[in-house]
Amino acid sequence: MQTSRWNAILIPVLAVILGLIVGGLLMLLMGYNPIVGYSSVFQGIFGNMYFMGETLRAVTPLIFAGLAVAFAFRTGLFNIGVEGQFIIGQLAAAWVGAFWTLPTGLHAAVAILVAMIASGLYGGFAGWLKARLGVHEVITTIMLNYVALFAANWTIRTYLIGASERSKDILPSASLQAQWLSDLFEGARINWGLLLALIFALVCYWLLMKTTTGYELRAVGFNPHAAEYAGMNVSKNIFLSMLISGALAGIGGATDVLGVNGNMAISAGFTGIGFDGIAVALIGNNNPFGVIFGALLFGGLSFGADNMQRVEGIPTESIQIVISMVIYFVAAASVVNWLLGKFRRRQGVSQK
Amino acid sequence: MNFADMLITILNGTIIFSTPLILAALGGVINERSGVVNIGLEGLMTVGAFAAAVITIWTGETLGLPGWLAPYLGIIAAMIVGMIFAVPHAVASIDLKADQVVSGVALNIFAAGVAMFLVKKLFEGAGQTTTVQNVFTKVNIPFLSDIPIIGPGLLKIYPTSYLAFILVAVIYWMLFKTPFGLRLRAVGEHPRAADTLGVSVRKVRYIAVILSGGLAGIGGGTLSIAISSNFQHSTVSGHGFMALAAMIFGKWHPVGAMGAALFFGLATALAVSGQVLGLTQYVPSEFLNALPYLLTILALAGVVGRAEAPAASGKPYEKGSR
Amino acid sequence: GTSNNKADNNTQGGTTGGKKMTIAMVTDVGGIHDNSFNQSANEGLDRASKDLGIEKKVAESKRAEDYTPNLNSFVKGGNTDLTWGIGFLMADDIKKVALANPNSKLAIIDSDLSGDIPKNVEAVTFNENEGSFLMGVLAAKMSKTHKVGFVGGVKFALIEKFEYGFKAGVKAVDPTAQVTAVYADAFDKPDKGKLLASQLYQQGDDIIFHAAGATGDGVFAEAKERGAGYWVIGVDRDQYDLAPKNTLSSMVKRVDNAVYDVAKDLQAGKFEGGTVRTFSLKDGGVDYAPTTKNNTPQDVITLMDDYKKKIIDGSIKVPATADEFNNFK
Amino acid sequence: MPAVVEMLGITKRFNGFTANDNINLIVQKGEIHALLGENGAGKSTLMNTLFGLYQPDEGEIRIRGERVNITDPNMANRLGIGMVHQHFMLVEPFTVTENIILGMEPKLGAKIDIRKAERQVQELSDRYGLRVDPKAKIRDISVGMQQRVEILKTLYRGAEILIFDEPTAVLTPQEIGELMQIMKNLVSEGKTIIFITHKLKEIMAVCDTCTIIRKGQYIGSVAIQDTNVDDLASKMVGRHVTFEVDKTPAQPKGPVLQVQNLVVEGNRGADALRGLSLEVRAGEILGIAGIEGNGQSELIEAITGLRKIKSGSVLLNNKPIENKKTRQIVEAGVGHIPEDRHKHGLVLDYTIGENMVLQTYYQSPFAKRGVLRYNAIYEYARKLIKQFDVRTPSEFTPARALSGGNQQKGIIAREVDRNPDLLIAAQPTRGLDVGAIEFIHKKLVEQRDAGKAVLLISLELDEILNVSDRIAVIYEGQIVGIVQPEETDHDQLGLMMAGGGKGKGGK
Ligand SMILES: Nc1ncnc2c1ncn2[C@@H]1O[C@H](COP(=O)(O)OP(=O)(O)OP(=O)(O)O)[C@@H](O)[C@H]1O
Ligand SMILES: Nc1ncnc2c1ncn2[C@@H]1O[C@H](COP(=O)(O)OP(=O)(O)OP(=O)(O)O)[C@@H](O)[C@H]1O
Ligand SMILES: [Mg+2]
Ligand SMILES: [Mg+2]
Repeated sequence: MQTSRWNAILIPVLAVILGLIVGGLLMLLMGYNPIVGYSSVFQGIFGNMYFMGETLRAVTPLIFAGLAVAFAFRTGLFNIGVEGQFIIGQLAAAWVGAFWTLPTGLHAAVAILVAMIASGLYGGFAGWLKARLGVHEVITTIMLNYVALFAANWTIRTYLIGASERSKDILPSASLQAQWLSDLFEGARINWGLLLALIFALVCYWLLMKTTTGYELRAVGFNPHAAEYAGMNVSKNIFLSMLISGALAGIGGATDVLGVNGNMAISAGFTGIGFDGIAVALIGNNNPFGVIFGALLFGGLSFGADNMQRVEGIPTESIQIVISMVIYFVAAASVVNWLLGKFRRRQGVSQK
Repeated sequence: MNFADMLITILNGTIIFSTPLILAALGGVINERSGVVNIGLEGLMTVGAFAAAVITIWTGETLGLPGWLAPYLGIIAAMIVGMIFAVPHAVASIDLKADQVVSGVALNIFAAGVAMFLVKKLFEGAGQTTTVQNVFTKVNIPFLSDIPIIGPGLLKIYPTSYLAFILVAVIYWMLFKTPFGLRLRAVGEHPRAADTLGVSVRKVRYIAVILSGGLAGIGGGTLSIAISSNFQHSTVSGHGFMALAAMIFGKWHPVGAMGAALFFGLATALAVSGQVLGLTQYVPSEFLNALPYLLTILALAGVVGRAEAPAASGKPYEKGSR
Repeated sequence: GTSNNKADNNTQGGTTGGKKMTIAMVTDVGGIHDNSFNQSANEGLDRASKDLGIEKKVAESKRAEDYTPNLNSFVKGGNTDLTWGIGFLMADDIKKVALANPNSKLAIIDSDLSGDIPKNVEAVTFNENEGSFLMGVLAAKMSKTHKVGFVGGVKFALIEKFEYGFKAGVKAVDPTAQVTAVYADAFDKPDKGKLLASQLYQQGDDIIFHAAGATGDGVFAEAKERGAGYWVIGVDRDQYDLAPKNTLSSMVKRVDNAVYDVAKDLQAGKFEGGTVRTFSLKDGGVDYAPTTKNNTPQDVITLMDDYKKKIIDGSIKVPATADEFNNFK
Repeated sequence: MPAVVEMLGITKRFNGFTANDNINLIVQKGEIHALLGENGAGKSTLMNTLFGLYQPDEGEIRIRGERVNITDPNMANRLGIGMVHQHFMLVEPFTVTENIILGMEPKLGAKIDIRKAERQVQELSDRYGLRVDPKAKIRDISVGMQQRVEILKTLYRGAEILIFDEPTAVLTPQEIGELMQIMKNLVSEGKTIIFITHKLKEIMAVCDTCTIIRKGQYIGSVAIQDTNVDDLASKMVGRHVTFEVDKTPAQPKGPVLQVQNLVVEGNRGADALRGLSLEVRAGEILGIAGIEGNGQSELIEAITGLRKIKSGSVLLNNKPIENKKTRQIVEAGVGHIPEDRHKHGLVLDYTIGENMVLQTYYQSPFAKRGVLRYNAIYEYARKLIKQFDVRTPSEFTPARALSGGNQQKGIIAREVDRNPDLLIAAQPTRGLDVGAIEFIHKKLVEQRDAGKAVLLISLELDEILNVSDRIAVIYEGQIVGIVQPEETDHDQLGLMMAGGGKGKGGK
C-alpha cells in the first residue's frame, strides 16, 4: 500500500526527470547548451514574483482544460472538443461580463455560471449525439471545435464588438482580478480563476469518487453493459459526462476572459488550450490532482520557455521538444518502473 | 460561371481537399485495425510535409535533378520520414505498454518542434521553406480526361490524388485479401487469439504503425508540395485530426475512410463556391466556413449510424495476461 | 504629461551616455517567421542593429495571453529602450503595460489604440487601403475578363482596408468590372486558399489580390498550376518569388522601414510618444513592389503612378471601410 | 513406448503466488486424460504452460519422450500440441474459415486462397464430424459451433495432442453429447486428449485416466475404471460433496411474477418471444429448460426492463412492470444473476466492495443526499464476503482479480441479500466447480424457503431437475409445457426442448 502510493508520485517525477535529460541531450544535439537553456526556463518561471504570477495565470486555464478531458476520460469518453467548449465559455462570459449589469462579485459569478451552462450544453450536445444516435464523440467534438471558432468570431463581430477586433471590455463588476493579488505578484494577471481551478479540481475529485453520480459515471465508463443491467441510465450518463466536461472547459474560458483579458478577441485560430488539456490530463493520469500537476508542468515549461528565447535566443521549438519528451516518458511510465525495479533489486541484493 | 464549369471546380476542389485526408486516414485505418490508436497522425503529417518540401527543393533546385522527378523523391522522403517518426510511437505503445493516446500527443508536439526547428536551421532562420518550384502538376489520362465534366473534374488531377485512390485499393486488398491483412485485423480484434496461433502480435503491430507513419507522411507531403508549395508551421493545421475523424466516419474501412474524406472535401468545396457565388451577401462567411463541419455531424447523425472500433484498439497487449 | 517627460529624460541619459541601445519586439501569434508583418518588423530591427548598432531582443507569443508577460519581461527589467508590439491584437496589452510602466517606451504596429494613446507609446499604422487602391487600378487595367477576385484571411477591419481599397481602385478604372471578395476565415489554410482561388479563376476572374497570410500561398499555388494568364497580387512583402510567371505585383507594406525609422529617431532622441505615425504612399510605407514591372506594361505602371500622385496630394481619398466604399465617388 | 506428454515437477509462480506447485502430469498416447481441480486450482495455468503461453519456473516437459522447451504457441504447434482455450480465442467479426486458417493461410500468389481454405475446412469438418459453416461469421453462430471451430483450429494445424480446457461449460446437453462423440472419434484416429471439466459425469463417460490437482498441488492420478464420481469429488475438494440438492417440498403461495402473451423482438428483428406466458409463485423455484437461443435471454431482458416489450403484460406482485425502467423494476423487487458475469454482472475495475452495491449505491445507508458513504459500503461488503464465503484478499480488491467462482459468489451475495421478491438466476453455476455449485444451489433453495420466487434459467438439465420445483420448457419463444421434476427425466425434457414434446400447454 505504502509503496504503491509512493510510486504514484515517484514515477511521474522520475518520468519528468528522464524526459528533461533526454530533452537536454536533444538540445545539445541541436547545438544549444541545455544547462543554460534550463536555467533560463527556470528563471522564466521562478525568476521573480511577476513570472511566478504569470506562470500560475498560464496554468489556470490548463487546469480547467485538463479537468475537462480527464473527467470525460474517466467515464470512457474522449473529449477532443475542449477547445471549442473553452471558446463557447469565453464567448458567454464576454457577453455577460460586458452587457449585463449586476453587482460586483455576483456579476462574475453569473458570468461564470452562464459560461458553464453554455459550454456544458455545447459539450452535452456531443454527448447527446453519442447516446442517442451513436455518433462517435471524437468526430463530433473535432467538428464542433471549428463550429465554435467560427460562431464566436461571427458573434463578436456582429453583437459584441468593442475596440480593435475584440468584444467590448467586461465591466469591472465582472472581473476576477484582485488588485492585492496582482500587486503581490508585481502586477501579474494571476486572478481568482486559479483558486476556482483548484476548487474545481477538488469538486471533480469529490464528484467522481465520493458521490453517487460519480459512481454511476465511472461505472458506465468502465462497463456500460453492467451499468445498464444494474439499472443505470447509460445514455443519461454519457450526456451528463459530456455536459460536465464541457462545463469545466467553459469555466476555464470564462476565467480567461474575466480574469485575464477582460474581453474576447476575434481569433484567426484555436487557442490550443483545449488540445494541451489532453496532454495535461494524461500527464496527470486523469486524476483531478494529477491534472494540477500536469498543468503546472506543462504550463510552467511552456511559459518558462519564452524566457529562454528572450534571454538566450534559443528557439522555443527546443522546449517544445523537451515537453514532448516529458510527456512521452510519462506515457511510458513502465520504463521508469522497469528502471526502478532494477534499481530496487540491486539495492535489495547489496543489502543482503 | 456555367454549371459545367462549376461542377468541374467543385469536383476538383473536392479531390484537392480530400487527398491528404484520404492518405492519412488510410494510415489511421491500418494503425487502429492493428489495435494501436494513433492520434499522432497530425505530427506524422507534419514531418511528412516538411520532408517532402525539403527534399523536393534539395533534389530539384540544389542537386538539379529533373523537375518532374523531384516531387516524387519528395513524396518518397515524406513516406520514409513518416515511418521513422512512427517508430517511437510504436515502441511506446507496443513494447512500453504506454498509454497510446499520450504517446500520440507527445508525437504531435515532438514532430511540430523538430520540423520547425529544422526549417529554421536549414533556411537560415526563416519560418518557412523557400517556395517549392518543382511541384506536381495535374496529369491527364489520355482520352478519359476529354470526357466532359468528369474528365477535367475527376480525371485531370494530381499524381498524388491518383496515388491516394490507388492506395485505397491496395490497402483494401492488403487488409482483406492477404494473409498479412488477416493477421493484422486479428491482432486488432483479439490479439490473444492471434498469439495462440503463432502470429506475432508485436511484429504485426510494429509493421502496422510504421506503415501508418508512411501513409500519414505521404499525406503531409501532398499538402506541402501539391497544395501550398512550401512548408511552415501551419501547413498541417488540424488535418491529422480531420483524418482521424474520416477514419472513424469511414468505420475503420479504407473505402469508408476515402468516402468520408471525399464527403468532407465536397462539403468544403461547396461552401467555398457558396462564397464565390456571392452567398455571403445573405449569410456570413463564417457560416459557410463552418458548414462542412456541421454537414459532417449531420451526415453522421442522419445516415451512417453506429460503428465499432476494432475491439482491442488502444489496449497494449501483454503476453500471459488475461 | 509628467510621465512622458521622465521617459524622455531617461532615454536622453541612456543614449548620450554612449550605452548601446536595446530594442525589443514581441510578435503576435504568427511568430517571427510569418512571412508577413512580424517577419518584416524583424528585418527592420536587423537592419537597425546592423546600421545603427542597436541590440535586438525578440519574444514570440504562442497565444494572446503571452503578449503581456512578453512585453513586461522587457519593460519591467528596464534595460530595453523601446519595446515593440507587433500587430493590432496587442493594442490592449500595450496600453495596459504602458500605463503601468510610465518610464518605459513602447510602440505598436497596425493600431492607433482607438485614438487614446498613452504618452509613452508611439502608434504606427499604415494606409493599406491606399496601396490596395493601386492594386485595384492595376487589376482593373490588366483584367481581360473584367472580373477580379479578392481573398481575405479573417474579416478584421484591417483586412477590410485591403478589400475596400482594392475595390475602390477597380471601380475608379473600370466601374463595370466585377470584384468578388471571399474570406477563408483563417490565415493558415493554404488548401482553402487554393480552393477559393480555383473557384474564382474558374468563374472567370483572371486576377486575384490576397491579404490572407499563409492562406494566400494556396492562391499562388493555384495560379502557378494554371499557368499563363492567371495572375496573383501578393501582399505585405514582395511575393514575386512565389510564382514569378504569375505574380503581377505585391502591395508591399514596409513595416521594416517603420521599425527602422522609429529606431533611428529614438537614437536621435526623438520619440513621438502619444501620437500615431501613419505610413502611407507618400512616404513609401505602402507601395507597389519593384518587381511589378516584370509582368506589367509600362503604361499601366504610369497610370498607377498617376493615381498614386492623386492619392498623395489628397485629391482622391481612398475608402477603408464598407461604408466609406459605398460613398466612394 | 514413452508417454506422449510428461510434465514433471512443474512449478509456475505469478508475482510470488504459486499457481502450480511441483505438478506431474503423464499422458499416454491415445487416451483421454481428465485434469480435475477446483476453480483456481491451476489447471489452465498448467495447460497454458504446456501450450507455450507461459514458461514454467521449475520442472521439465517431455513430449514423446524428448525433453522440450516450449517457448511459444508456434513451438507447441510444431510439436503437434493444440489447445482449445477456456475462454474462446475466436475473432468475432471473422468467418469460421478465417479463424481456422489464421497464421497458416493457404496462398494463391500473394493472396489468401480462400476457396481452397474453405474446402480444407469443409473436408476436416466432414472427416471428424465437426459440423461448421465455413463461411459464417463467428458472431452469428452458436456457442456449440464456435467450440467446434476451436477444435478445427487445432486439427487444421495437425495437432496430435489436444488440450480441451473446459469446453463443455458453455455447451447445451445435446452439444455436449456431440462433443463426447467427437472426442471418441479423435482418439480412435490416434490422437491424445487432455480434457478439463468440472462435470464429473463427463469424466466418467469418456476419460481413461484422471489427474487431480488441488490449490496448485498434485494430488494424484487415477484410472477411471477404478473410481467413481464421489471419490473424484472428494479427492478434488478435500471433503465429501453432496450432489443431491437437499430440499423439502415447495410450499408455493400466491403468484409473484405473471407473464402473459409476451411478444418481444430479438436481436435480428424477428420475434424472439411469441406470446409467452408463465407464472412464478412465492416459495417456489421455476426452472426454465430449453435449448440455447429459444428466447431465454430475451425473456430475462424483457422482465428486467432491458428490452422493449411489443405486447403482452408482465405483473410483479400484481402490478404491471412491462416497459418500466430497469431501475424501477429492480426497486420493485427483482434480483438478477446475469448469465454473463463479466459483461453484465460486474464492473471488473471496481473493487469487490463497490460491486456489492451496484444497484443500491444511492440508497441509505450507502449514500446520503447523493454522497457515498464508503464506510457503510465496505462494512456491508465485509459482511457479505463473510456470509457468502467470497474468497478475496480484501473488500478493496478489484473484482477483476477474483476467480470466476468467487466473482459469481459475489454477485449471488449481492442479489440474494437485497432480498428481492423475484430472483432471476441465469446459468448461475456455469464454469464452477462442484463445491461452488453446491453452495449456490443451497442459496437458491434458501431463498425459496424464505418465501421468495426464484426463476432459474439453465442449460444444465441436471441442475434444472435437481433444483426446480416446477419445470417450464421453452421452445421458439413459447412455453411448450410445464412438468414436475419428479415426474420427468432427461429424455422427456430433451424431446420437449426440441419442440416435439407434450405438456400441459401454456401455463
Ligand atoms: N495471469 C495471472 N496472473 C496472476 N495470477 C494468475 C494468473 N493466471 C493464473 N493465476 C493464478 O493461478 C491460479 C490458478 O489459475 P488457473 O486459471 O490455472 O485455475 P483453473 O484451475 O484453470 O481454474 P478454473 O477451473 O476456474 O478454470 C489462480 O488462482 C491465480 O491466482
Ligand atoms: N489480472 C489479474 N491479476 C491477478 N490475478 C488474476 C488476474 N486475472 C485473473 N487472475 C487470477 O486468475 C484466477 C483464475 O481466473 P479465471 O478468470 O480463469 O477464473 P476462473 O475461475 O477460471 O473463472 P471462469 O469460471 O470465469 O473461467 C483467479 O483466481 C484470479 O486470482
Ligand atoms: Mg481454467
Ligand atoms: Mg476458469
